[in-house]
Amino acid sequence: MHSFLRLSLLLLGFFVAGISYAADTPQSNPVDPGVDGSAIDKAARQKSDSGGSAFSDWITKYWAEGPDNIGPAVKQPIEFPHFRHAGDHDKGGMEINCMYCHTYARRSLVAGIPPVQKCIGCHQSIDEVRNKPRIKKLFAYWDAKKSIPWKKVHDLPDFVRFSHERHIQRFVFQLNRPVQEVCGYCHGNVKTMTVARRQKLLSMGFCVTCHEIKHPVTAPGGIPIGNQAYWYSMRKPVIDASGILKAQGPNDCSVCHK
Amino acid sequence: MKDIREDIAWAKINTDVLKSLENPRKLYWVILFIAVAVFGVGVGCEVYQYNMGLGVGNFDNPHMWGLYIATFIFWIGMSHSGTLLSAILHIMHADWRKPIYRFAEAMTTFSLMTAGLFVAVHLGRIWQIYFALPYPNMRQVWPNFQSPLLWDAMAIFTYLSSSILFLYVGMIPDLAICRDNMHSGWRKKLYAVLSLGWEGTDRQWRNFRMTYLTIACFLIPLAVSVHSIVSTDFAASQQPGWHITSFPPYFVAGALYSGCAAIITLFIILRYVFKFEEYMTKSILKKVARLTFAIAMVWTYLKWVEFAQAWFGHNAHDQHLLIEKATGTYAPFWWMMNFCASVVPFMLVFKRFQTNIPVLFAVSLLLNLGMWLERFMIVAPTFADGFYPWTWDHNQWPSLVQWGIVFGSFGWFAILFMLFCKIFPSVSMYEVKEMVYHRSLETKKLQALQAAGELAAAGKGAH
Amino acid sequence: MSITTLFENYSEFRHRHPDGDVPHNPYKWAMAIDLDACSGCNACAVACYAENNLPVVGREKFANGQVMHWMRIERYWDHDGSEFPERGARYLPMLCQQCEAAPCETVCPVGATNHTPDGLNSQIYNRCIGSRYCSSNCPYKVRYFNWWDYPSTDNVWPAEMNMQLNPDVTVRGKGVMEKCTFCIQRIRGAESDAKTQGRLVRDDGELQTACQQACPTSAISFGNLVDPESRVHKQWMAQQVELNKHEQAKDEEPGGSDLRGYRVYEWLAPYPSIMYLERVRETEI
Amino acid sequence: MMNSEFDRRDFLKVLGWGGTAVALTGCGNGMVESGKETVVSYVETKDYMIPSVSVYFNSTCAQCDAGCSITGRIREGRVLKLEGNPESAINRGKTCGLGQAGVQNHYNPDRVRAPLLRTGNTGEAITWEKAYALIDEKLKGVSGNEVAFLTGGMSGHTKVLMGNYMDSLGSKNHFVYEAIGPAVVRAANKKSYGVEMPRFNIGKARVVLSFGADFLGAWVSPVNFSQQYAQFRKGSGGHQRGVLIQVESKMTITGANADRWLAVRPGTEGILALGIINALGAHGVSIPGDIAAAVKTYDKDRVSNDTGVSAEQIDKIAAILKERTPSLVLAGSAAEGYAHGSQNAAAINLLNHVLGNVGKTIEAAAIVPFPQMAPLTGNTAALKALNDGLAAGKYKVLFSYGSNPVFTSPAAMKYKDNMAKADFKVVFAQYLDETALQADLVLPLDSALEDWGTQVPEYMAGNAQINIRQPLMEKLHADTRGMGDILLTLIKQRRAAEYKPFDDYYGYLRAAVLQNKAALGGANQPDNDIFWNETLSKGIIKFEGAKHASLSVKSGAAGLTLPAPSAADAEYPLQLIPHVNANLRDGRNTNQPWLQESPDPLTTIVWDSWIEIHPKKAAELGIVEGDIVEVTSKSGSLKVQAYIFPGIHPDAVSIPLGRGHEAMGRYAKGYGVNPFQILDMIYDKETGELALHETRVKISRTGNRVIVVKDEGPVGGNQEGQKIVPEMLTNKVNLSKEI
Repeated sequence: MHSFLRLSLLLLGFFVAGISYAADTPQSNPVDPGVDGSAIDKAARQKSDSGGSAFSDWITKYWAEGPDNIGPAVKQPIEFPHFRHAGDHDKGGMEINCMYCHTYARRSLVAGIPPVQKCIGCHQSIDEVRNKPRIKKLFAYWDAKKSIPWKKVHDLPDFVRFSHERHIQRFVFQLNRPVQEVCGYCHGNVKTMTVARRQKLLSMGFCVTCHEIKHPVTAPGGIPIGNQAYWYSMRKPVIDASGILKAQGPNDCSVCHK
Repeated sequence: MKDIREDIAWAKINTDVLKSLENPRKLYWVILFIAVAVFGVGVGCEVYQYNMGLGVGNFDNPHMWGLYIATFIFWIGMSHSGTLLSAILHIMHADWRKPIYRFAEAMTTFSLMTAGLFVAVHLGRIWQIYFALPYPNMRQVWPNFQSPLLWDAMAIFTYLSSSILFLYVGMIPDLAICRDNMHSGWRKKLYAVLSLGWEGTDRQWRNFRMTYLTIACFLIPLAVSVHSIVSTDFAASQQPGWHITSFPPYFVAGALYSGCAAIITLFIILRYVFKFEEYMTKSILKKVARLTFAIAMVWTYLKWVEFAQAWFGHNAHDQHLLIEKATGTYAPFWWMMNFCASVVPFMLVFKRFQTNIPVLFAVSLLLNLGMWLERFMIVAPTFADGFYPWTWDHNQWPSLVQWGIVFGSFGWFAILFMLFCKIFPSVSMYEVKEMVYHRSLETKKLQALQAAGELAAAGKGAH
Repeated sequence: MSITTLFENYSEFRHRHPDGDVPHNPYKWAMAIDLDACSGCNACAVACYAENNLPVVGREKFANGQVMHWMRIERYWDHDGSEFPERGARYLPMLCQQCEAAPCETVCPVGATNHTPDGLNSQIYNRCIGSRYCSSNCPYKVRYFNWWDYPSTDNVWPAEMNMQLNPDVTVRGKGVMEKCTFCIQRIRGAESDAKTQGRLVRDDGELQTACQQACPTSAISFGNLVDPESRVHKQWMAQQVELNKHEQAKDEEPGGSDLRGYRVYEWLAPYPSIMYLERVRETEI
Repeated sequence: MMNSEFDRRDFLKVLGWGGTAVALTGCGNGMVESGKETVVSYVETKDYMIPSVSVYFNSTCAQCDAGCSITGRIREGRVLKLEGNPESAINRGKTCGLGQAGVQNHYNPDRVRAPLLRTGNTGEAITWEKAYALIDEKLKGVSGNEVAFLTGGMSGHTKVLMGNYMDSLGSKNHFVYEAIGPAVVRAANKKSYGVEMPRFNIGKARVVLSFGADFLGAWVSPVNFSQQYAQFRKGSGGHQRGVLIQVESKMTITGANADRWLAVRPGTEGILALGIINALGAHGVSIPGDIAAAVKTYDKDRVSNDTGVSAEQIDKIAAILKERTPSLVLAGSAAEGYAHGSQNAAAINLLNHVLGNVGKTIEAAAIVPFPQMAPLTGNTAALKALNDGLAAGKYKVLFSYGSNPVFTSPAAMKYKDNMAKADFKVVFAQYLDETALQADLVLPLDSALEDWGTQVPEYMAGNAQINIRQPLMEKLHADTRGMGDILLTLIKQRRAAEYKPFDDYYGYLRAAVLQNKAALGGANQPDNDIFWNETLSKGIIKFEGAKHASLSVKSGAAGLTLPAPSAADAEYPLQLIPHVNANLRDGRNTNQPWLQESPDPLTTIVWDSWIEIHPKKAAELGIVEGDIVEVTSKSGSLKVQAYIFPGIHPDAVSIPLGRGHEAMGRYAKGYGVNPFQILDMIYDKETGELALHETRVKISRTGNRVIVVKDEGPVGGNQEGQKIVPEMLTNKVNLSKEI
């Protein structure tokens, strides 16, 4: 009896300690972006992508979505091949900029699904794939003037108001990061996928971890990036060794919840 | 009058107490059924409230809190008496507590469990109650450590778990007795598991005493802190009538007070139902009654301190609220509270009432009523006549749903207590035996001393 | 927030109100309401219903005091014993004062109401568990609780009426507290646009609260208190009302000040962000 | 903004139904989901259509007739909110509560959704073709004189079409009816100033003396006046703050904002005005001889005795009027609502002449250079004429649009019964209101937010302007039509050839605007499409430097006879003042829940009617707040809760108009009482307008008592000695120096 008690107490202690550690560890999140793209340390990115420790990762991810760390496969009306459109040339892709189709991302809260018109715009002049089944389906929608009932893959709860615009504006236009990398912070490596699947947790902790990192607000020499030498976060910015002013991302609750 | 007869045989103690665990009479089932029905009313109201929203309780702006918080404090308060009897008096070596502390401690646990329900019932979104607990989570957000309510929740959980532990640990030797006196059935198995292999060896007794004392020492500051924290729910706010420095001791005194009153009530009931006249003697009752009176006076003093603070604080809002309490919509309740909780206890001054069971029973019920009103009078008037005159509102009364849940909580408490009395010995057998033994030793000592004294007297002064 | 951050920065996180070390930068949203201009017409309150998805509770619930108007127009009389109110009524639009040291913030057990870096007292609906402690401790009683589940209540938003709901504002279900947010959806929208364009929010009507925009007498002005060019800043300066003082120097002057600016319950030291300008009455008539 | 007209209409089509998803409650325990919800994407789209980004279109508010320009915020095809259009001289970017609630008129769940033909006591939904055919059929063999068309106030192209339709019918029976319009004041103004509605320059005045003109509440153009009021309070040109004196028997919101509110005995406003002229003379203001003669008998003591305003107070008013110029004297609804209302108004207008305000603070309004579009203002005399005709059985076919006479006429008039005498009654209505319920055919109308139109405001605040009304979103219900479209179709039944070029009212409107392009400011714009789109985009057609009407500066006191205050009436001792609430007006907006729940500014009562009684009178009658009292006039009685209200003359009681509907949907039906029903049929002697304030009543307790549903707490607006709304009593403060 006593030993049983002792054992369970010990196990409970381990469990609590493990969870505390897990929750305290930054979950898989993008690396602190440097001032420009060249400053990225790939090794650092890899490490950060894999999260803190395997154990904490497992615990947090298990909590979020069960044993699988990727979101469920979503059945779409047309199996859209992202890898073909956005993938690398050497792998048969066309390296189309994400924002060519998801055109609202830079100026709206939502990235948006392109109108059928846009698909047709290109595909009406690509005769070689005109008779493939998926393209036929696409034209069927177009001819019927119906919108394609795409399913949401990244569906945040209604009380979360994530802004694509701000993230694209900051990372793509103000920090000159590659588009696919920026989108990939949250969407993973879409250029290798057919139908997109959710890659990241997208839990609040996932967002918060990144917003707690001190991001540069000035370039070396004190020039404000994008004219923004101010900060929105709870904590004061700090000047690091290289003279760069760094501040947290906006991280009060009402940034997303209103 | 003696606290207990010294010549009770240990075997008789066992049989008397174990008799209370025998199959109950029909009346028991009837009462239990009533308790379940009463609890059912509360559950029904809560389900309704859960589905419809708190509006069914007839809350409004500004009446944000109502009976739930008042009754919550009432139950929390009631829980303090068990700790008083079992832990404080234990450390103070007041051995008359021994026959009655067990049910008091059970009362502590169960009233805490009832109070805990009110924390949940009171919430607008009961299904999100875990947000109030600090635990690592996917959202990486924490509760607000500045909020008294958060500490409230934590203190109650700590107090509840410690109380259960204390009750259980103190019961282990008795459970072993039960185990040894049962021959078959689920009870036997239950006692066997719960008594943790108690054999009454010296080592076990030594560890036991040490453990028990440690928990008792731990529990006392905890009890004080729990009600102090509950009081900071009010005292740490800015509102007139709440923002009062003396609230923590006032609340603790009030808690002990209402707890003692409740002990008298249950004492009388148990003594009558289980025929425990030999253990729960009138002498002990007298001591409890005197204790109650003393605490009542402490409480009354602190209440006057509260009034004086409001009155002489030169804060117009506080003064206005005090006048409003005494003359406004709540005046009947306020005066009744003052009468029940400050005037009625003077009945306990009279020696003949201290042992008069019907009178004590009535007095204890009145005291409890007074203490419940006192909590209501802390909560409600501040909402009705707070700072902002535009929102003053004297027309809002709790709806039947609120009353139903309050009512149901008594059913819940009764169910728990009745089940406890039939499953666990409500009088501590081993401690009564100790008491009898110690008393008889003392008597012998006394007799010896008397004999010596007589001798000495006969010998014209030994000193 | 990770545990580490929690322990390291807790005091910083819950900063009281702006002081030397943690100033508001670059925004501190504040308001000034001119009671001499305010006619008490209720346009602001209706505009608030339209902008912020406020439920219309209906007669019975209004009678029960469960109305959800974030902005209420209070009408006071002089009560001087004369037969008629010869100087009219006094109107006061009362809304959340967005206190800098808000009594509601400290008591919320889950931190659902807290302070933002731009000086707002934010209310996070999805975090709220409905303990109603915030409202209990609010001296102005400007917090409103969802006693009922209005989205599913008859005739609150029946079909078609629900098409009017503002998609930028969460529709609150039962059991959560709500209050005036200074139209935070507009604030965040304007801040975001300004950030994208590499500038600060301008004081030219780019950002208006719904009440301010509607007010027919322009009695309400709203803006960035730390921007010396903003109208609100100039008004506060001219009235000598300082944000983080609970006793203004001008009130200490012998004979009283002839400046009109004051804040309700300033002495309680919640440091409200709304300055009212006293109503004036002519003595020659 | 918009590129072509096609874009514009296409936009509405695509988005109209695409984005009906509404914000859901965001209070659940949400998790990130995948593959559960569908994303609505467009098939084709225009550049300006971005999900989650709002677009704004200008239009004109139709909640009252003031003609404020609005800007609608549209997202995902739904109009969400209305704001004022800053370009309009009338409202300059501001709105009132009524205007804000315009969206609730549009989204109201109780709108009529299909043409309804009466079969017995129910309405059967029929098609529009059938409805039109039916009208055509019923009009066959009916002479023009037997057709009557009742409308509310009208202007712009709808009015033009309306006139043409009446011509095509050969009928002259177009009755324009407004239940609470300032018809008597219009007539008095016409006499005194030469125009019905001059421009009132409150902002420039240093003293405003208003006789019951609730210009901050419901009078004429309240949003414009409110802005001017703010300017007036600030003081301009180095002057100190303007002084507002309000004279009325029941305090309005304007009275609540006055520096001095004077509770005058009901009906004696004109006497007080003459008394003030007299006092001005005594203060040395030169008064034309005939006026001086007319006011000679109105000495202070007599006036004070008649009106209940102290002689000292009259002196003070005269002194301040003399000292601070220019001033402005307004005659409002409280003054005009008596049998001698015209006289009252004339006497009050005389004050402006004496003070020399005409031409200074009373200016001629600009005129839109298209007289055929000028507003037709309504009055109650028109309804009386129609009612008499109906009673005599003169009309076989009755059209009714834009008013609700069954609700807004006194029960004693028996309009409902008389209406039944017409063989075929067509009501154009957005809701099944009391009048629509009496119809044989109900034709559902578009809301103002989905309809096309033009409007010429009656009160022109700045330069002349024509307001454009255009749809802010796709039609909510497929089977509603705009009034313009209906009229066009009806005209086509008569004059098909003439109107053939116009497919619909939109086409008509566009053609009409483009036809007069040069006159409408498009002389330099060769492209019709661009001009049209620019016009729509602005929402207003302005006429810079349009000509103004001319004011007559001279006025005499000829024919001015004011009756002595009515003697005490033992049987009906109290004057009933049916007051106009800024939000509910004559009851057409009562079904908008925001307005129902918006507390009355004076009493803070919501969702119900009440009767205001002075505390003194209430004590006399033993009435306390919440008592249900029976109010009886010669013409009827009703039961209503009492509210003890200090801002009313003890000899008067007041019930708000607009509530007490027996129909009109869930938000209007069954709330409160309708005081129109108990009004006596007493008319203004000169204009024949219904004298709204002339009814006398008695009240008695019924013994029942309720809790009054109001926002105010039990202390009734007492500050309890706290500094919540302090007041600065001074005549020195100069607010124009403030920022």
